[in-house]
Amino acid sequence: MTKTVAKLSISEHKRVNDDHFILTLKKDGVFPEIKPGQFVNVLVEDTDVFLRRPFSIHDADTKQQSFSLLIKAVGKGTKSLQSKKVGDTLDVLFPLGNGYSLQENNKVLLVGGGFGIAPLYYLAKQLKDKVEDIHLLVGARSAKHILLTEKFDGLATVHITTEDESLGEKGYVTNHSILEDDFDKIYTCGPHPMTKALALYALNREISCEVSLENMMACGYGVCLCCVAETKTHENVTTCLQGPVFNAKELQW
Amino acid sequence: MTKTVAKLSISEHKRVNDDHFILTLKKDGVFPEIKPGQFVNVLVEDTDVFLRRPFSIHDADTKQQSFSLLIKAVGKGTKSLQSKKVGDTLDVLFPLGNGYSLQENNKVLLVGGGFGIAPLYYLAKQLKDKVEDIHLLVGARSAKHILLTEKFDGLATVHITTEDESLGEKGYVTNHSILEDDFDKIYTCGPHPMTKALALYALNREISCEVSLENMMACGYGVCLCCVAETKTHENVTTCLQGPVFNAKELQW
Amino acid sequence: MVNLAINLNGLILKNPVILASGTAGYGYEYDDFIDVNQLGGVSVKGTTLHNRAGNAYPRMAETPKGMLNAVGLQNKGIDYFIENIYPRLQEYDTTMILNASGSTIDDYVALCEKANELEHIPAIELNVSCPNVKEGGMAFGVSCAGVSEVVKEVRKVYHKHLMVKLSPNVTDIVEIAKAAEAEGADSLSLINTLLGMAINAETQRPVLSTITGGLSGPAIKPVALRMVWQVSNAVNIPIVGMGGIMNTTDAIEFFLAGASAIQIGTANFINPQVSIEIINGIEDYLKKYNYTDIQQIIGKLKTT
Amino acid sequence: MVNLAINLNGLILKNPVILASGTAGYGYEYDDFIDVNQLGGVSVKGTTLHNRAGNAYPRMAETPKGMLNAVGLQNKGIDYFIENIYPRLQEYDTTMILNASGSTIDDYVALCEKANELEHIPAIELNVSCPNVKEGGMAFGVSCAGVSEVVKEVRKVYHKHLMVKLSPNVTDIVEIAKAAEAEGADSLSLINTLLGMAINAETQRPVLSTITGGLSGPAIKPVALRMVWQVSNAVNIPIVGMGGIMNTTDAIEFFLAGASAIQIGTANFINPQVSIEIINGIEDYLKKYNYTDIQQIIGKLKTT
Ligand SMILES: Cc1cc2nc3c(=O)[nH]c(=O)nc-3n(C[C@H](O)[C@H](O)[C@H](O)COP(=O)(O)OP(=O)(O)OC[C@H]3O[C@@H](n4cnc5c(N)ncnc54)[C@H](O)[C@@H]3O)c2cc1C
Ligand SMILES: Cc1cc2nc3c(=O)[nH]c(=O)nc-3n(C[C@H](O)[C@H](O)[C@H](O)COP(=O)(O)OP(=O)(O)OC[C@H]3O[C@@H](n4cnc5c(N)ncnc54)[C@H](O)[C@@H]3O)c2cc1C
Ligand SMILES: Cc1cc2nc3c(=O)[nH]c(=O)nc-3n(C[C@H](O)[C@H](O)[C@H](O)COP(=O)(O)O)c2cc1C
Ligand SMILES: Cc1cc2nc3c(=O)[nH]c(=O)nc-3n(C[C@H](O)[C@H](O)[C@H](O)COP(=O)(O)O)c2cc1C
Ligand code: FES
Ligand code: FES
Repeated sequence: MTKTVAKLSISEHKRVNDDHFILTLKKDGVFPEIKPGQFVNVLVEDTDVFLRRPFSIHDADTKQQSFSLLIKAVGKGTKSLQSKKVGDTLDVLFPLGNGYSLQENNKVLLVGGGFGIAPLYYLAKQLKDKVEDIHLLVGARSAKHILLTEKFDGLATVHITTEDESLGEKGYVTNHSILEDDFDKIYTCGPHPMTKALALYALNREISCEVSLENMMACGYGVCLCCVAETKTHENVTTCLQGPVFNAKELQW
Repeated sequence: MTKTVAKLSISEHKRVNDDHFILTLKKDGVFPEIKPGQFVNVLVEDTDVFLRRPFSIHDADTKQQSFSLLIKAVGKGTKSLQSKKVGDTLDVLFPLGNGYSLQENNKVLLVGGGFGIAPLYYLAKQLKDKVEDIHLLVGARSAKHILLTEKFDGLATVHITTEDESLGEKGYVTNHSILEDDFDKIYTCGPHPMTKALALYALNREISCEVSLENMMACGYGVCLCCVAETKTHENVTTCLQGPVFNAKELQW
Repeated sequence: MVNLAINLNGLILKNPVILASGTAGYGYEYDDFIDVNQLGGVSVKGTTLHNRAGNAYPRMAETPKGMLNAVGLQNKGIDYFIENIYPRLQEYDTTMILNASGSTIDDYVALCEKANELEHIPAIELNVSCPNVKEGGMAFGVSCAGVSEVVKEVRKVYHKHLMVKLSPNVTDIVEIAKAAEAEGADSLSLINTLLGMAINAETQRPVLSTITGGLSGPAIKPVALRMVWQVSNAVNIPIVGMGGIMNTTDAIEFFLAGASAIQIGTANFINPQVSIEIINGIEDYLKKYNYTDIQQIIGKLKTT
Repeated sequence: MVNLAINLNGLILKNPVILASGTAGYGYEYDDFIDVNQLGGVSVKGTTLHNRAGNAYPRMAETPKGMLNAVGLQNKGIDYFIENIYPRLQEYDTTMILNASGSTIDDYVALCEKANELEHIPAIELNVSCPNVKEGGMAFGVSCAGVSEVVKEVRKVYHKHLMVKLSPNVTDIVEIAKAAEAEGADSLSLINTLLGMAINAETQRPVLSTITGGLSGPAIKPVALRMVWQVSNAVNIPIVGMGGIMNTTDAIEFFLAGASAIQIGTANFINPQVSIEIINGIEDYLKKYNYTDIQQIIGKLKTT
């Protein structure tokens, strides 16, 4: 897994809703192998942004030599990226991190919260041939915050929760009835409270569970030690190099 | 002379040559009176620029509610301005400084070096009705560095020096034969060595001479005291508020 | 309604936003841009006993998100100030603060004695921290003994609000702050500029005529916040925080860290209306989080 | 041809560009991005006598043109280093420097004794300036007495190149530098991070788990340049300059100010290839101005 830093041109810029968008980036020349769960670190050339900004790889296409990012405009850097145009170039460090493991399984559950759904699409595509029965569970405040579930048609059975019951079951992903099913594995990505609840649920049920973390990063390639997570053995491990995907049972929750 | 800070839209962006361009800015609503020799202070929203950048007013049109700047791309800020497009807006502080005095005279000489020609165009236009005989003297390394003299057709008799004799007389503006004429007044703007030589020449010949300085500025409106010039009486005066135009005999050269 | 007024150990400000000395001029330079009377206060240009021409040009260098200055306390002296500038200041309805500098204790004392007579100026900001002139007070400001001595002597002759402005160029700002408090300072303002330098790699020369100068602007905000936090946890007099405040969010950070009022310096050069925008922004912040008084957020950083 | 090699008081560097400790990892993390063997040197992650887990997350805050870190010297201790990391470092043809930290004099001494045996590591960078852990050495680094004591004791057991890394969080860095020189330091590196703080105005909490942290990046360059200039005018041992170097121009400024070599820290996070770009840029600069040796610009700032 060789990392590179490259200037990539934006080949597509797709609006998802007011504050979510998908950027597709193309790379000429050698194109590295990309695993689901890996991420990129993007340089944002804007007055008030200094460090790079990390984003999960949402999809990748080796033939097209391209990959895409699903981004939520939350602050200075992401808003600046939102205003980029097709043809603009971005300086990107990639692919970073370890990625999810891709075992053969009977029935797995993918759980995404917020932009945590980003890596799950590429993951579902890569699991397709290996897993019999893939389920996707996503939750949000209300129907209009549920993103991109239609992309999973033919890939996974989609389950939804909304806090206001405007779509799917009422409540949080952690209360959804699908969790009563027996899964061989859970893959998850999202805000800390959600991943934590799921990790504890999985540990409790003794289901193998891989969690992708979104810790704040400075370098993205393992040298600054800013992005650490604590393991069960009270060691601090880098989420950018040793993660972002961890086996839930290895971490201190 | 009320100063304002306003967001102005770029109504024209004209390339002069590889590194010179003219931006025309339009202001809606109240349009202040602008005197030749006054300048503006422009906010450049770029990663590596912090302070505003000052530019002389090259031309102004009260009816059109617009004015223009002649800018040389020398560094970060000016290069960023060069890449702006018609329709983009700039945050501008203006009009700043005192400006040249506009007396009636028989024969005056305007001398510009480098982008020091910028304020002389608007000056020539404003002097047109007041002065019988206006001469413009400009100098540069070679013919291709002589800018915009055609704009002065019908306003002033143009005299040129080039160091390589590719246009006009050979040498520097300070050697040009036109300086042997009798002038009632000299107006000048340009790099320090040139304005200094001219000021000394004028003082020597007892010709009234107004010099516009290009000192480095932080605020542009007289509060930081960073832009000072030294007077004959060893006082430090602000070039942004008490200048940028000074009577040559008041300064310490 | 939200209360923005601040009682700074007896000095009443209509709101906690003050223009910082050396970036405020005498206030009236801002008349074109803002209604100066809406400000909490104005700390006027650093004033000395005698006329000072200041340092030679160039006095300024741009740095990453900051600037260096080497003005060197250019001003015409306190007598000129009293005769020619003070009368104009009386027309304003905002708290005018005289920023006072000296090179000897006697100078400070003589200056402050005169300032004590100025009815419309209820406070001085004692600048013991100017890094740009040999006699700028930084010699006093970087040791406890120096600060103690100046504050003690000035306190004897100055009977109104005495704000002492601290230098960040020290190993331990807390001990300096305590020394000023012990000698009777009514409040502390911090930080003055960090000593820095800029070089032009093409000419191979320093950018400033004085080689080194004072660093201000957003670049220094993390250092300023840290010092405000440290000092506010160690003294009982109010603190006026500054250093790189560019917008409302920055201002709120200083209040949370323990500043009872703030000063806006370099940000004025980028936007001469920013002080008023910040006053409005503070009000909006307080409303948004359902506070009724600015006092409710001062020093309220949650650390547990 | 231009000579970029530097003799740093006996320590030979193939060029004057070193990756700064805490941003370099152990060098090999850069294999994907650059040819590490082209570097002048690598100052590896701060190492202590015993294993240290470091501070709790969050450890990082972005600031205007800079960042705060509060890593807290996370490392597995010198023995782990010798057994598991050192063997890999031997494969590189660049100058490997061990950044050494401690909380007591005994720790420093024990650590440096072990380091003395490492054939492929010709130098240690004695970190007496880490602001992020109570026992990070900054307690030593901010007083002359503290620095003298550590350097003196370490000097007894460490017989190779001893570089002492100075803290900028002091009133007078010159006196600290002189103390280190007097006790036998072979070179000085400066600056470590400035103590700073960041607050989240929405959560009203500090951004860092440790409240305060170390400020690095372009924001601190003016302070770093000033200190390098001051120290280089006061000592006779070579200086390794750092603090906010992002590009060739910044590097040249440090050489002019008196640094014989430089370290690249935070800039690596923005561009992991920047060190090599700077090495090439220095060569281009020297050629452009017709120099034949990097030595010809070191300390050559024109001030008259
Ligand atoms: C491994 C990884 C993968 C990620 N994948 C995605 C993705 O696929 N799509 C996506 O939209 N975002 C993703 N993020 C989060 C994304 O990096 C941040 O939203 C982004 O950096 C914010 O930048 P900004 O300049 O817009 O926000 P800022 O203006 O810097 O900050 C806005 C707010 O967001 C908070 N914030 C900033 N960075 C983070 C962070 N890393 N974690 C939590 N809060 C943060 C700040 O504290 C602040 O409150 C990922 C983060 C990591 C570490
Ligand atoms: C009153 C006034 C009027 C001006 N009028 C014009 C004008 O009409 N047209 C025009 O093109 N320029 C004009 N200038 C100069 C212009 O402001 C600078 O060229 C500009 O600020 C450079 O910005 P930058 O970010 O591109 O350069 P930077 O990247 O900041 O610097 C590039 C180089 O230019 C030097 N430099 C920067 N500012 C100045 C300055 N003010 N004087 C001298 N050297 C400087 C720097 O030291 C550096 O070597 C004027 C300046 C003043 C003070
Ligand atoms: C150009 C300039 C001149 C200054 N002059 C003074 C002064 O005369 N007296 C003083 O106490 N502080 C002076 N300062 C320091 C500021 O008041 C303030 O302490 C410092 O700039 C930090 O705040 P800022 O980052 O908001 O600018 C000056 C600052 C600048 C930029
Ligand atoms: C994340 C991080 C970790 C650091 N860890 C160390 C360390 O372990 N030992 C040390 O001496 N300096 C450490 N430093 C300080 C740097 O080596 C350097 O002195 C400082 O960052 C200034 O240089 P810069 O602005 O180029 O980053 C660290 C800096 C950063 C940003
Ligand atoms: S972000 Fe630097 S080690 Fe993970
Ligand atoms: S630029 Fe500030 S006083 Fe002239």
